[in-house]
Amino acid sequence: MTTTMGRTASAGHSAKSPLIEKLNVFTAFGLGIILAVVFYVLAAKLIPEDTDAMLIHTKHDQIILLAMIGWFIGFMVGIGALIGPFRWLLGKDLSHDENMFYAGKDLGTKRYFRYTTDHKVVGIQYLVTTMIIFGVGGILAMLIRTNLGNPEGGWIHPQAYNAIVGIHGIIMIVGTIIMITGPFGNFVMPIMIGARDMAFPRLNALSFWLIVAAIPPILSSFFLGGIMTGWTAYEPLASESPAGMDGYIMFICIFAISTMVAGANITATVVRMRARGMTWNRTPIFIYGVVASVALALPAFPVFFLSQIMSAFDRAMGTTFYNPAGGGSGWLYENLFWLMGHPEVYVILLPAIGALMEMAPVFTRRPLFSFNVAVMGIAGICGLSALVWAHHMYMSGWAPLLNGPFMLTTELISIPTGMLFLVLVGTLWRGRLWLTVPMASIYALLWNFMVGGITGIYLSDVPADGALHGTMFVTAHFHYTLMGAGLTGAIASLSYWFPKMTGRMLDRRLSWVSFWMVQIGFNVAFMGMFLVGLAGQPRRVEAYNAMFNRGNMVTTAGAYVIMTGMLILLFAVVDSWRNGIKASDNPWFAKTLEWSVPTPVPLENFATLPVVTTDAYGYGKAKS
Amino acid sequence: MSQTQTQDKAPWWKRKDVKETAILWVILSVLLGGIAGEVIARSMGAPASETMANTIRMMKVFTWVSAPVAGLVGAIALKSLLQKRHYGDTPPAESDHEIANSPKAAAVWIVTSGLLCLFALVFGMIVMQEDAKSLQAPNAIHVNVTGQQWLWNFDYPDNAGVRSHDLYLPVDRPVIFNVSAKDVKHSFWIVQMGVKVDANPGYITQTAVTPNKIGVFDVRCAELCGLLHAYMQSQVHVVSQADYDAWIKSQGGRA
Amino acid sequence: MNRRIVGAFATVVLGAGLIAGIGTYVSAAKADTTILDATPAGTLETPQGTLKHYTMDLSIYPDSFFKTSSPHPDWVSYGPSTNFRVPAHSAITFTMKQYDSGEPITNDFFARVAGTMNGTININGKDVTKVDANTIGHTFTVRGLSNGKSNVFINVPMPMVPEDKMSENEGEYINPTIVKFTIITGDAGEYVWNCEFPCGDGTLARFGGPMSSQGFMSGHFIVTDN
Amino acid sequence: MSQETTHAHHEHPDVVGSRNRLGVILIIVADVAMALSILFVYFYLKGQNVNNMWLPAATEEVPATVPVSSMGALYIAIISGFGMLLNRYALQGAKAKNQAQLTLGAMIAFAMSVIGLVYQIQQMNSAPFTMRMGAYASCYYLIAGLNALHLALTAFISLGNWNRARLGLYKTDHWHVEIIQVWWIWMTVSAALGAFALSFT
Repeated sequence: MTTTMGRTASAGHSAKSPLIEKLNVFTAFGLGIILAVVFYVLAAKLIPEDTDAMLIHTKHDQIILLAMIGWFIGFMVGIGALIGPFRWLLGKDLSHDENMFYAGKDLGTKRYFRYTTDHKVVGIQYLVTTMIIFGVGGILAMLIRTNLGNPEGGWIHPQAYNAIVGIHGIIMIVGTIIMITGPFGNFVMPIMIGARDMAFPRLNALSFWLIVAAIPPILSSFFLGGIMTGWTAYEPLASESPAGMDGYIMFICIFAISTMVAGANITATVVRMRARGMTWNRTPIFIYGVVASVALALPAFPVFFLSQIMSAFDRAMGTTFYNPAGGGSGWLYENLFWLMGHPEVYVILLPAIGALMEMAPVFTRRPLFSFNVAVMGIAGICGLSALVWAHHMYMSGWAPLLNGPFMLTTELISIPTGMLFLVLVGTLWRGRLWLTVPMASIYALLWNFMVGGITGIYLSDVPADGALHGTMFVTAHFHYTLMGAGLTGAIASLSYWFPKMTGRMLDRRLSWVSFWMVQIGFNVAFMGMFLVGLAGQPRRVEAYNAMFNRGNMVTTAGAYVIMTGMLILLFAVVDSWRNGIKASDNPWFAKTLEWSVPTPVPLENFATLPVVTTDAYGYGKAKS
Repeated sequence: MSQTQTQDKAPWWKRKDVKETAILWVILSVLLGGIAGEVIARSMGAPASETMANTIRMMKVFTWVSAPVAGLVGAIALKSLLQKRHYGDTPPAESDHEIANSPKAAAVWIVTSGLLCLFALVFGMIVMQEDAKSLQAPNAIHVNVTGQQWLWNFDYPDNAGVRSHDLYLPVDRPVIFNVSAKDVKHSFWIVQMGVKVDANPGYITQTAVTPNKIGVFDVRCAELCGLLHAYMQSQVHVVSQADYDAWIKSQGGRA
Repeated sequence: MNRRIVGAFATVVLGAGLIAGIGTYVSAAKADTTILDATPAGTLETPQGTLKHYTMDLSIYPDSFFKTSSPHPDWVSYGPSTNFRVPAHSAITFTMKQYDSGEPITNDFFARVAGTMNGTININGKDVTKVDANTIGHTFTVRGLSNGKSNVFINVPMPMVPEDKMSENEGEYINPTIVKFTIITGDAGEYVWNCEFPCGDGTLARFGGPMSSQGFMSGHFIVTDN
Repeated sequence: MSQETTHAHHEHPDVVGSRNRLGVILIIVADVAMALSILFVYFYLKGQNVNNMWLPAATEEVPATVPVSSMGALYIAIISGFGMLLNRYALQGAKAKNQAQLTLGAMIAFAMSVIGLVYQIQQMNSAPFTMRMGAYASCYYLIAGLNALHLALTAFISLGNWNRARLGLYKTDHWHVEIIQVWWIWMTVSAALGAFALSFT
């Protein structure tokens, strides 16, 4: 991993307040837990008992939410997130040495457990966190599939089953949202555009530690009665759920703040900090994917944040935003949720496709086919994705007259999406294919995303949605897009940038084995799911009619193959990280800037900032 | 497809690899369209209403329309894969051409996908109109559907007092469902008739269908509604008008 | 090379083991793991001829203090168990002691008796086919999945105990409403039952709390062969 | 809102300033999205009027909800407006290298944010209904809550601004004050939006 050879001058940390040095992840967890307990006890003592006159009892939710807020405050204080703002308030801005310390100068591995601002450290932190999140989500997925092995379920009780389904959903969504912009957007992106760091290094650290602070609440909800709503947390069911729902609400609120911070930070970095000469035409396509994604998330997630704040008020303050008995409306929640929810799937998809489009020229040794079309495609998807939310609500009956218009916008999205396909196949055409895992991942994406896209066309059509909405068909469809396309891109990015991030190659044989197991298992599993969905099995059921048994057995079998593949990949990553083959600075002979810096990457990336004179896709021009 | 054009003299469509790609394209399209269409029709089973029949027909058409697109992508990808492969730790030689873009190909591609979109939209709109017919039918019977955790129950307002847990409908007669919920959101779905609408607390939503087949079909809840959501199911008994009247009488209604 | 194969294999085994462990823990973690079996009682003449006869006695308490370890002792609950096992193709006579008060039911469809033998139930000695929708305490509502064999619907409303009669001496409730009814079971299979009277006070639509949690007002109704 | 000086020692203040301004504007974009969806909530629930409970009818245990006049919200907007003008006055002082004017403006701007916050909280306490009384009451508290949150944030920022002005940190460059001006503008606009919504009952 990266050592900290910065400028050798001014290594003395004389003027630094000792507080900065004391705080780290342990103080954060300590303070967080202490405050949580304190808040819990105080709330339990001080809050008045519910009276029978209240239609909705609120004390329990108030206690739980306050305890979680206590955890949140304690954690952020304990990690040192508030030092910067208060130093600003006091007019004592951090000195250069202090900032160097924040950047992790001369701290060795300690910096991975602190509020470190160096974008490379944040990238590694994100990478590990993402893998942990996928681990949790994967375990839950296996529980779901095992329970669906027989029609009458019963292995897991319905209450626990609903909690598992919901938390699998939301935690996987969060994992896929951060899986590329987090690790690679932070580690690789600034180097790729020739910058020394992100625009706001401390916001960068903030966005990461917010995610860490968000995870305990969602996991705690297992022990608070779980959530019975699935990841969408539809109201009014969410108001009826046990206190586990409060964990979900807290998780979303914190995560939304993190997304907003990261979005502002990454966008500002790309807009303001590209190297001299890196015009928009010379900016690598991966950057476009990342920026489009976070720029889309920036206005989308505050809406989600608000919807959950209102859920919290309904549960804990007795307001009636969603409770029909008090003039509330479930359709309101659905609108707010999907206003975020549909852009969010492109937040997941765009960086993945951007990354694969970045790799296509490298592994075909020819220029990216029609760069402009790729940019147009990404822009088109961004623009349209804000106008399609209600296709999730065709069947909710909230506005039957609007189904036509939303059918139009939804089907229009297939045009920019098609452009991305054109770019990929155009780049493959007559290239010399260097068969590596990233190359194979491009083919996997073409297939999976094609299936996901065409099934999406059925679902975008109102009459067909009348038969398919709320069935396993939908579940299979979005797994094809988010997992088949998104996660495939993330794993490709991992093996592509692994040498730069760790200085070692990802073990080739093992990653091939894992690739094939995951892709085959995935297609078996979700093809089976398409079939039971077409035949009429609803989503999120713990027991189902015997007629669906065969299809579910297929899916479960496929799921076990995926699990094996993923575990092999996990071992490959850990093993190669520790003792893999040493990698050269540019093992893929690629032309983007991140490969021009030495591995491990020095603290401020570039001794002298580069000047860009051409785009990064000048392959195949050698002989002409 | 003009992104295959290169510097050499022969017109691009005469080149060997282009011809092979074209053949591959045809084969793949037929395979994809045939298999996918067949699978969809088989899995969705026999329709019990015109609505469902329309849906299945439309999905088959969409499959056949999108098969060539998928087939083309597949053909180009496969052909490139079969053409020049390279293994090892060092990159292959640079590719022997440098086409960085092809406005013609992009234009053709975008226009084509635009037309396909338009087709899908128009087709869908037409089917929507057809399905909406039952909703305006004058001779339609009304059924009030109530979703409550975790059961459906049905009222027959034309015969006050007749209520049931399993739905009874006369064949070939339009039915209008007025759907609502007591507690949380459910989704009323008659599987084999391809109609679905959410049951929202505080609202009444409508959907309609004309069953055209005598038999027993399924009502399932299609929106996660809590603990026993999986068991929120009923049966639909579509019977002849005479049997329907008999049943109504047996339930204390006057048919 | 060798080490890598071993390592990968070990990771897979460990991972699978972890999942299995968590799965076992989750499947074991049920608020009510007990299953109550029907007790044999000779045979019974039914419209469907002479069938093996079984009985089952249940109670419905306004709280669940009777449970040794209940996470919510103040929640209304069925007892002694919420999971019942009865034999297929036989007559089961339920005797239910309903100790709770009540109110008008939100959906009077569930004030009607359905699915019992002769379509009647016996309340404090009187046979009835429906009860006053304004004085319901709870209901006992059984149903299965909609596929042919197990499309079952049984609904037994249970009148409330008037507040003044609900006097209580050292934790013992008295003056229950006694509801007797007989059902004739069909094919074997796993069915579910729950109470359709919204009695989760203080929750949305009064359907949260005990209504939406395992082991209080809902459970499994298992029909076994022989 | 904190100054990022990791590499400021080899960057011109204007570069840093423009970068920070962009960052703040982007964060405000997110906040705008939230404020607009609050308006959406207000008008959607008003339009739907589910169970005729937007303004619930009086029952024996729950008295009818009476809409409050939107003047209160309007006053909040006006107070914010004053704060914005004073911050602008301070900014002009900074540009003119007039330390006294800078400090004075920043101080009164801070005072304004505190006054607004106190007044908003007082309004919430003196409302003739509680949150539990139907959709309108809920929405009223939602809008008031957003104002209170914004004002608290503004108080923190403008306090820091005043303090830094007092310490003379703006002698060389004053882009902090410009960015805070951007925030003050949004503060005023969002308060005005709330008042606009509440003017429909």
